[in-house]
Amino acid sequence: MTEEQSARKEPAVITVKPEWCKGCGICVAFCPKDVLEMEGGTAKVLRPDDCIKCMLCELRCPDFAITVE
Amino acid sequence: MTEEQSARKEPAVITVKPEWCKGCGICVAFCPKDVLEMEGGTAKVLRPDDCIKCMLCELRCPDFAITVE
Amino acid sequence: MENDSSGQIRMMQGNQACAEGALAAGCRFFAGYPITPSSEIAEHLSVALPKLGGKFIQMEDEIAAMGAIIGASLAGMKSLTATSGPGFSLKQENIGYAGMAEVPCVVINVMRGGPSTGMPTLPAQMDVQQARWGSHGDRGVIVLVADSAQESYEQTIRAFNLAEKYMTPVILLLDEIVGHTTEKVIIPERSEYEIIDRKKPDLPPDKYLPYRETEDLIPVLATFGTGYKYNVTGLCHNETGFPTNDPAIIGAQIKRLTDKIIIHKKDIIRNRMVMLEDAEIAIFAYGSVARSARSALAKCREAGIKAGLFQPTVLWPFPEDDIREVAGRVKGFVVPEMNMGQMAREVERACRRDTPVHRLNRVDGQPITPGEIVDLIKGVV
Amino acid sequence: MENDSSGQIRMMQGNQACAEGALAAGCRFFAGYPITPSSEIAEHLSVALPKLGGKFIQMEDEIAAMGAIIGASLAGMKSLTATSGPGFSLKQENIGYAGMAEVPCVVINVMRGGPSTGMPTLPAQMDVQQARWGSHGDRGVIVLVADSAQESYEQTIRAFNLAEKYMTPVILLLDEIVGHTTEKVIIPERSEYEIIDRKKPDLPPDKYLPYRETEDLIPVLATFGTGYKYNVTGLCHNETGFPTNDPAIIGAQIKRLTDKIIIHKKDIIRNRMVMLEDAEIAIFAYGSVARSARSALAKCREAGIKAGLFQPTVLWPFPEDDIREVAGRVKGFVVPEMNMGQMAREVERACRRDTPVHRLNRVDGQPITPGEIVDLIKGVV
Amino acid sequence: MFNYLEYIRESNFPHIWCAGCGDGIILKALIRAIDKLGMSRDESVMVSGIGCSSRTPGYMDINTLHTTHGRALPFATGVKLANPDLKVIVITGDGDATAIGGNHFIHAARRNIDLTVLLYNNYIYGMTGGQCSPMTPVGSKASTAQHGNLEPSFNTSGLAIAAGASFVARTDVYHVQQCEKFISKALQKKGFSLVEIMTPCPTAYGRRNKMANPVTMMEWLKDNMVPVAKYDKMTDQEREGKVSAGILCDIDKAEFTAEYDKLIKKVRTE
Amino acid sequence: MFNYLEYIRESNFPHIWCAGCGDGIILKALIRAIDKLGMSRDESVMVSGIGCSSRTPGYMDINTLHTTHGRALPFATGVKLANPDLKVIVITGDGDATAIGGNHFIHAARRNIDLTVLLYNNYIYGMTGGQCSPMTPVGSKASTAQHGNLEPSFNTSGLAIAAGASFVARTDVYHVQQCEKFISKALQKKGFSLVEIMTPCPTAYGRRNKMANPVTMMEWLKDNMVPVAKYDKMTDQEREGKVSAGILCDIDKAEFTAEYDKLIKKVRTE
Amino acid sequence: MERYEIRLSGSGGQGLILAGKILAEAAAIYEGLNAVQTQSYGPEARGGASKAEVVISDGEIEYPKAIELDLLLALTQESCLKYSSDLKKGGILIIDSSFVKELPKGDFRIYSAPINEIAVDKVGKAVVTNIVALGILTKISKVISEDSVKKAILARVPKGTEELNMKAFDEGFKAGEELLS
Amino acid sequence: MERYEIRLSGSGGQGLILAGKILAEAAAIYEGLNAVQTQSYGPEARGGASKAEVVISDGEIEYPKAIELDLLLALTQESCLKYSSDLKKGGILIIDSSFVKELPKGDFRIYSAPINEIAVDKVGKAVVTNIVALGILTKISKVISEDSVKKAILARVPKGTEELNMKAFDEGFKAGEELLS
Ligand SMILES: Cc1ncc(C[n+]2csc(CCOP(=O)(O)OP(=O)(O)O)c2C)c(N)n1
Ligand SMILES: Cc1ncc(C[n+]2csc(CCOP(=O)(O)OP(=O)(O)O)c2C)c(N)n1
Ligand code: SF4
Ligand code: SF4
Ligand code: SF4
Ligand code: SF4
Ligand code: SF4
Ligand code: SF4
Ligand SMILES: [Mg+2]
Ligand SMILES: [Mg+2]
Repeated sequence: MTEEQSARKEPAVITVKPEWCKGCGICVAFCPKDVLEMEGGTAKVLRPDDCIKCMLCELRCPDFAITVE
Repeated sequence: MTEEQSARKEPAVITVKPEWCKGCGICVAFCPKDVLEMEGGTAKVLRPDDCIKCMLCELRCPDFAITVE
Repeated sequence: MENDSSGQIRMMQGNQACAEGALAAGCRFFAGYPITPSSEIAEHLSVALPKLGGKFIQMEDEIAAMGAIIGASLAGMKSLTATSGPGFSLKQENIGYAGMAEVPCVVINVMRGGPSTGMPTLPAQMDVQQARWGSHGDRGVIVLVADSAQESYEQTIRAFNLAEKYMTPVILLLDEIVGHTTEKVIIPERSEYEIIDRKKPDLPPDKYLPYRETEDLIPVLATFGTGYKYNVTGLCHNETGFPTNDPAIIGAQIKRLTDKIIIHKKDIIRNRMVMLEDAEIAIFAYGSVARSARSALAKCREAGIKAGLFQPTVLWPFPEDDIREVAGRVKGFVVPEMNMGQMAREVERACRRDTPVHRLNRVDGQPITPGEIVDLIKGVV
Repeated sequence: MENDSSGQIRMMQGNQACAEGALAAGCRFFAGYPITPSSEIAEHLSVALPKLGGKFIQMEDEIAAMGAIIGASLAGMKSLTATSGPGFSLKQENIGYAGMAEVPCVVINVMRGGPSTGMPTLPAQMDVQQARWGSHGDRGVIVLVADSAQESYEQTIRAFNLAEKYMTPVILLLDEIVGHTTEKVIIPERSEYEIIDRKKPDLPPDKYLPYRETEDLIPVLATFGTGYKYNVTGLCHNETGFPTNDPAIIGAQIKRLTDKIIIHKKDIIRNRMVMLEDAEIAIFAYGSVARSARSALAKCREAGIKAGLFQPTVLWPFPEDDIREVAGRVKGFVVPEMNMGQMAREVERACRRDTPVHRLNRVDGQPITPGEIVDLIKGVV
Repeated sequence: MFNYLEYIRESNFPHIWCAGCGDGIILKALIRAIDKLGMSRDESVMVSGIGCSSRTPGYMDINTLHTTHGRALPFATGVKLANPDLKVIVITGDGDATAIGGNHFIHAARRNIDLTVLLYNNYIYGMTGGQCSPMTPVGSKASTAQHGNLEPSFNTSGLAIAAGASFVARTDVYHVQQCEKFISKALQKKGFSLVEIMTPCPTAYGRRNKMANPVTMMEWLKDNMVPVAKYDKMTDQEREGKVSAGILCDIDKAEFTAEYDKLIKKVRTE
Repeated sequence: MFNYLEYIRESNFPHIWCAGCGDGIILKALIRAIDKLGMSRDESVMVSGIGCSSRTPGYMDINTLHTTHGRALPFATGVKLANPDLKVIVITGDGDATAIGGNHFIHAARRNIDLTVLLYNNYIYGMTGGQCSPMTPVGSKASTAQHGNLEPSFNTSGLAIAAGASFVARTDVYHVQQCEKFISKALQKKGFSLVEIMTPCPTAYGRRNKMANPVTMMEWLKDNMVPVAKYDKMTDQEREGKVSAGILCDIDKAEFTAEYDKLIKKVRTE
Repeated sequence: MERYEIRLSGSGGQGLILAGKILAEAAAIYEGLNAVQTQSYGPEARGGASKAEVVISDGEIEYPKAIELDLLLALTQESCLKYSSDLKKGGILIIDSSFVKELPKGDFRIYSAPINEIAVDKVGKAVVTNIVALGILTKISKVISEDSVKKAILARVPKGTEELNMKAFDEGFKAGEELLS
Repeated sequence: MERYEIRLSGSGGQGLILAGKILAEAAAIYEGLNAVQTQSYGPEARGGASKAEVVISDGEIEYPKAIELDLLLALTQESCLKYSSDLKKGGILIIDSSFVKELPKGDFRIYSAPINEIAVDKVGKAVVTNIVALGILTKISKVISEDSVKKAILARVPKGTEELNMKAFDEGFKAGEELLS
């Protein structure tokens, strides 16, 4: 199902709220496209263009810290 | 099983302890041979000769009040 | 919902009178767990409540019953539970919760005798200190006591009123004699007694702060489902109801829980003073023992002994100012109790001087007779 | 089993010291339910007990834990449970059972702050009255308190000794500061402390009466499995242990439960009196507050104020005779407590005269500092 | 004639149970089972909670521990764990075991600790005068359900199995030989074993439910207890008002005190 | 992007849960389910006990009631019975629900009262620092089981079914869409509904059990949660260490508050 | 009227608690007096012995339990022997002559009638023994009017049994008259 | 020695509680002094901030918590700002220069070293930051001997890591020497 969503063409806007991100690494580990990476204890968006908007990072972030638009 | 026991020939000695008998009537109601009856609030042994020593009266008396020998 | 039997004379047990009083006070929820000698309160309400559209539930234990009445109270129903010693012990944690979260509700404890299972069917007054101190942590506590079926009816109404007014659990103690004695109750007309209902927030939801410190120190908790979404917790919390560890806020909150009772103690405390004006010896007695004391009083006066009776109908907050005042006038106190002297301690403390306090203690499950009290007084004077 | 670390100096939390003290006292059974700030006692014993052939069990709740230690004690093992406020409330019914059935066991309550869930990680002394009155019904109660890791170790041993000697549950109170502060404990040599074991019946099974009234009022309960078959119950019972409703027997039994503590109070009560001989003002303080009081004392003396310290290490039975004696000599008491004045009430009561009792109460989860005490004393003298 | 006198505390007799109360029948079945197994009473402990049923231990000449309402199992757990050589029998009522004591019941079963539990199910709180219990059938009358009970009841034996018990059986006092047999089997099981025994309470249940006469209650048992094999084959409609009797579960698995002893061995040799 | 801000009490954020704690993932799934169902938050109440999981309600802008440890269900029962129009959601942990709260859990299920229970199962007492819970697997380490846990754990969902629940499902926070779906289904069920949600506690459970890293814990869920249909076909050996996920029970039966309302109607017209 | 203390005693199931309640209601509701009624709840209450106490007065009734009985009704031998020592000097003892064979010693007025027999033979139902006893007691004690007791009975007994109970009361009352005459 | 109060602060996971325990044991067990160690248990303890306090004295230590710090170790900016106000006049503040950029104002002696860097670069493991800090602190505070602290470290650290920890301590001690020189 998540694969189909990749059909959407608008570029993803991925935002990490550093005050809330606790750096658990979950978003990074399970992003199917390796869009994210940990840096200095918080998630960083490194390759936004690869994002397929599967939303899994947002869904699984325990800290309400990452959003994908 | 209880029927077989009737083979025994010695006559039954059935004793009711009146201080303990509370007169519930259970022994009377379920004696297969109608040996017992209620009288003045306690069980009485009326027809000991009919007793087949099935022991059910003794087993079911809640008050440790009736014995069959 | 009006009580349609007002003015009627009825014969009731103290327990039944509690149930009827609760209905008159507007109680529409009861959760309990059966226990002698309080079960008649539950039994009576199990029949009566559904007829008034109210709810009765027998919970799996006393802890659950106490939890359920707190939940029901927050959902807007005046709520009651009733129990006896062992169940009262079990309820203590959640009684403390109701105190901390400031949820009004009434707990009736019909005291039996003895620690543990003790004497389930015999009278005693051994839980009067537990009613004050049974739950961990510090807070103010309101405890009423009744001496007859009539007073059981009236004190139950008062318990609900105080609970709603001060946003707190209120405890009503009966002893087994009061709970199980059937006697005349004159159902008062509705105009003869007050019914206090819970304050409603006077601010819109976005401005509402449930635990805001007000002048009277009493919070205003909205009913769930009325558009006010707030948090209720047993943790120390700030005015929004959310937990905090800020010492200033915590300190103020805990202190307020005591102060909100203390600053209103004049409104809460009620004593019956009988022939105390000229008394040389004061009997301090409550619950069914006060009945014996009243008989004893008459006999003493006949014998020319100037005895008087100080009968608190509110045990906690303890009427210490009033006791101190009396202590200044009498030669001594006599404190008959069906326990080892639990309230006598408080009388001693309140005196703040060397006024002798003579105890009369019965713990054998038998009532204290008027004669015993008279004998003690004669021995003392 | 000997403690092989005697004479050693070790750094321990108060909680750990309790666990080690329990092992030294011969405790071989622990049942508990985790709760902050007491959990380290359980955690420590969960590792240590099986190594000594003892048993640790985490029960489904505090009620069950209390029940389990009573069962284990009757089966012959010295038994302990540990908890904190909310769990202490839940244990009350079964603590009362242990009192009624006279089963020795030890209950440690590491006090947290606030009623209900309150302040789980902050210190307070708000359960000191609950420790006395928390369970329904009347009986004598022994409650110890500790002010340091060293004292936690020693008082745990003493708690077991008193429990076995007087056949009663004994409560040991720590506050969170004591429970969680790591400091030096000098493990005493085995010869330096006494270990009291339960008396064994000196009559054969057919003559044995577990609750026979003896001169010292203390029953002799045989261990299950040793050939004495008797009945244990929480109902009022006669000397065989079987329930009865006979007023004379019940009355004597209930009274004995109080008297067996009271007649031995000299043996039980222990106070630390510091510089009280010439004192004009007496500080009454216990637990971690007593530490601050000792610091304050030094500062007062430096400032020329004749202050002394009355530090009870047994809160109940309350050392009222000793207080009364001191009250006759000083100009006033200062009672700093991390509650709203719970033991100050007892000091007032014990005085039996108008000796002023000045309270210093902190309920914000913060310790009382020596400076605050000094300031209060300065304001008073 | 079986000589019960040797096993009872005769001075406490006659017992306090009402005329026709089934509790005495169970006590006798237990005594016979103990006798036939040759169990040592010095090394056995009977533990009970509070209720009419829980007064059972007081009548037996054995180590007896009458605890607080609902808490027999924790006390028994303490006894057993402290001295696993003791045989521990727990007597409890439907209210004691499944209302206030429900949590201890499922936890003792979960641990599979070696206790033999006799649950006297009389559908009611007898001792306190006839309030509903979690086993009172829907529609039955009770002093707190005078309009008829609304709450579904537990299948307590099923609950015990779901929680982890190793032996579970249901029987009744009319079928008194079966009752003795199941008690005997339970006593022999190493692990948590439960015998749920249907027993009449004419006073507090019968009176309100048209069975005031003890004999009527016994007849109810006679007519409505159905062997489990038969019950399993019945339709829902046929099952209406019937109760299955038989051994419902009998499996072998690790027992708690034995596992604990292994742990002790392990850590002591480490 | 889903706008959670509308549903939360933002001033209480960041929340107190540890990095990688799964509890926040559940909170979000619940918010989405509530949003999609268009539930009125004014007419909904969230009730919880004590534990990390039980801190959930404090973060949501809804009527919230954070009660005492283990007692959420009785409080919720009171709320629901007093006003059956309120939708009542109960948040509880494995310790809260099945240790101290076990009795309320089976009784609420027995009554089949209309409550939706989300049980956060992290195999441990998180809040108090990692002691065993009744759901800690045998052999796992915990601060009170440093030699390895001896006690068998509950099959809690199975217990709820045996007690009388009408909807029971098990899921986990890795399978976050399934989690949301089951919550949504439970919210729509009239009766006692339970969703047991496996959620990582890296701090108190992971650290002691070689899964200190939150990602490792999520991977464990990914690898070991097995759809129930598949699980049912597995051998005991294959099941070792696996946990079944799916809807385990979904039946319709009389709901308690509805029955009570019928009773009121009946007695008022009598 | 001064404090008047009555104890009704016999065995469980004889309906003495109900009789006590009726007596108390007759006094308090229909007679305008004060009345308190107590009973025992202990284990003894379910077994053989049963007792109910009623204290009646026109003043406040402070102490609710009987201290010195003015009247004792004893339907069994056991209860008669157990309780008669609480009877005050000159008090009234009413016994069922079929069951109480051994009379207690003491300074009191004894009235003896076959109460149970009257219920069975004259009224036709043993269950109304308690009401027959009330009839006798009403007549003999004279503390409450016949009329009030009857009203109280009618307010308490199950619908459809009114007539039966009235007959029982009347038979008892008649027996009382005979005893007094 | 008079009462000496130390607070070790930083973020969770930096091992400051352990460092506090070591310090206390060094003082109490190996130095024959008294020492008490406390820490916070509240929700803050699991999140970012972490602190451990040690009070050392040759007399009895009555009040166990720090009132006026003699020494504050701050490994993060947050902890430095939060706690420095508790430092007494002339007290010692040791900071990790890589993380603490904004220096608090006040009358105290500040010692600044790249503590974490030393652990990573010179010892090779970030986990020993706490031990490096102990080395610096020992040298600068001079309240406990080098030897005692080392013994206490060895008694506490996991088997197999002794060498690593000794190296960490030494590197810290050396850094302390440089700061003092
Ligand atoms: C804490 C507590 N709550 C309530 C009671 C009152 N109580 C005593 S026995 C009982 C119920 C007994 O029912 P059950 O277990 O079914 O036993 P039965 O009498 O029917 O054999 C209750 C509610 C009590 N003793 N203690
Ligand atoms: C009566 C009582 N006992 C014990 C505690 C301590 N306590 C708080 S939370 C908790 C366990 C929480 O475990 P769980 O329910 O699994 O929640 P988690 O923190 O794992 O989410 C305990 C034992 C308490 N608060 N109250
Ligand atoms: S939505 Fe998130 S998880 Fe999915 S591809 Fe984009 S960044 Fe990765
Ligand atoms: S999942 Fe959330 S908290 Fe975790 S690293 Fe990513 S953004 Fe941060
Ligand atoms: S043994 Fe008893 S039941 Fe059987 S026949 Fe004889 S008298 Fe009847
Ligand atoms: S069964 Fe026992 S108690 Fe009942 S009538 Fe027969 S002998 Fe008497
Ligand atoms: S009340 Fe019921 S259970 Fe109790 S003794 Fe009587 S018949 Fe048996
Ligand atoms: S301790 Fe465990 S359950 Fe609690 S917040 Fe941390 S990770 Fe979550
Ligand atoms: Mg029952
Ligand atoms: Mg958990």
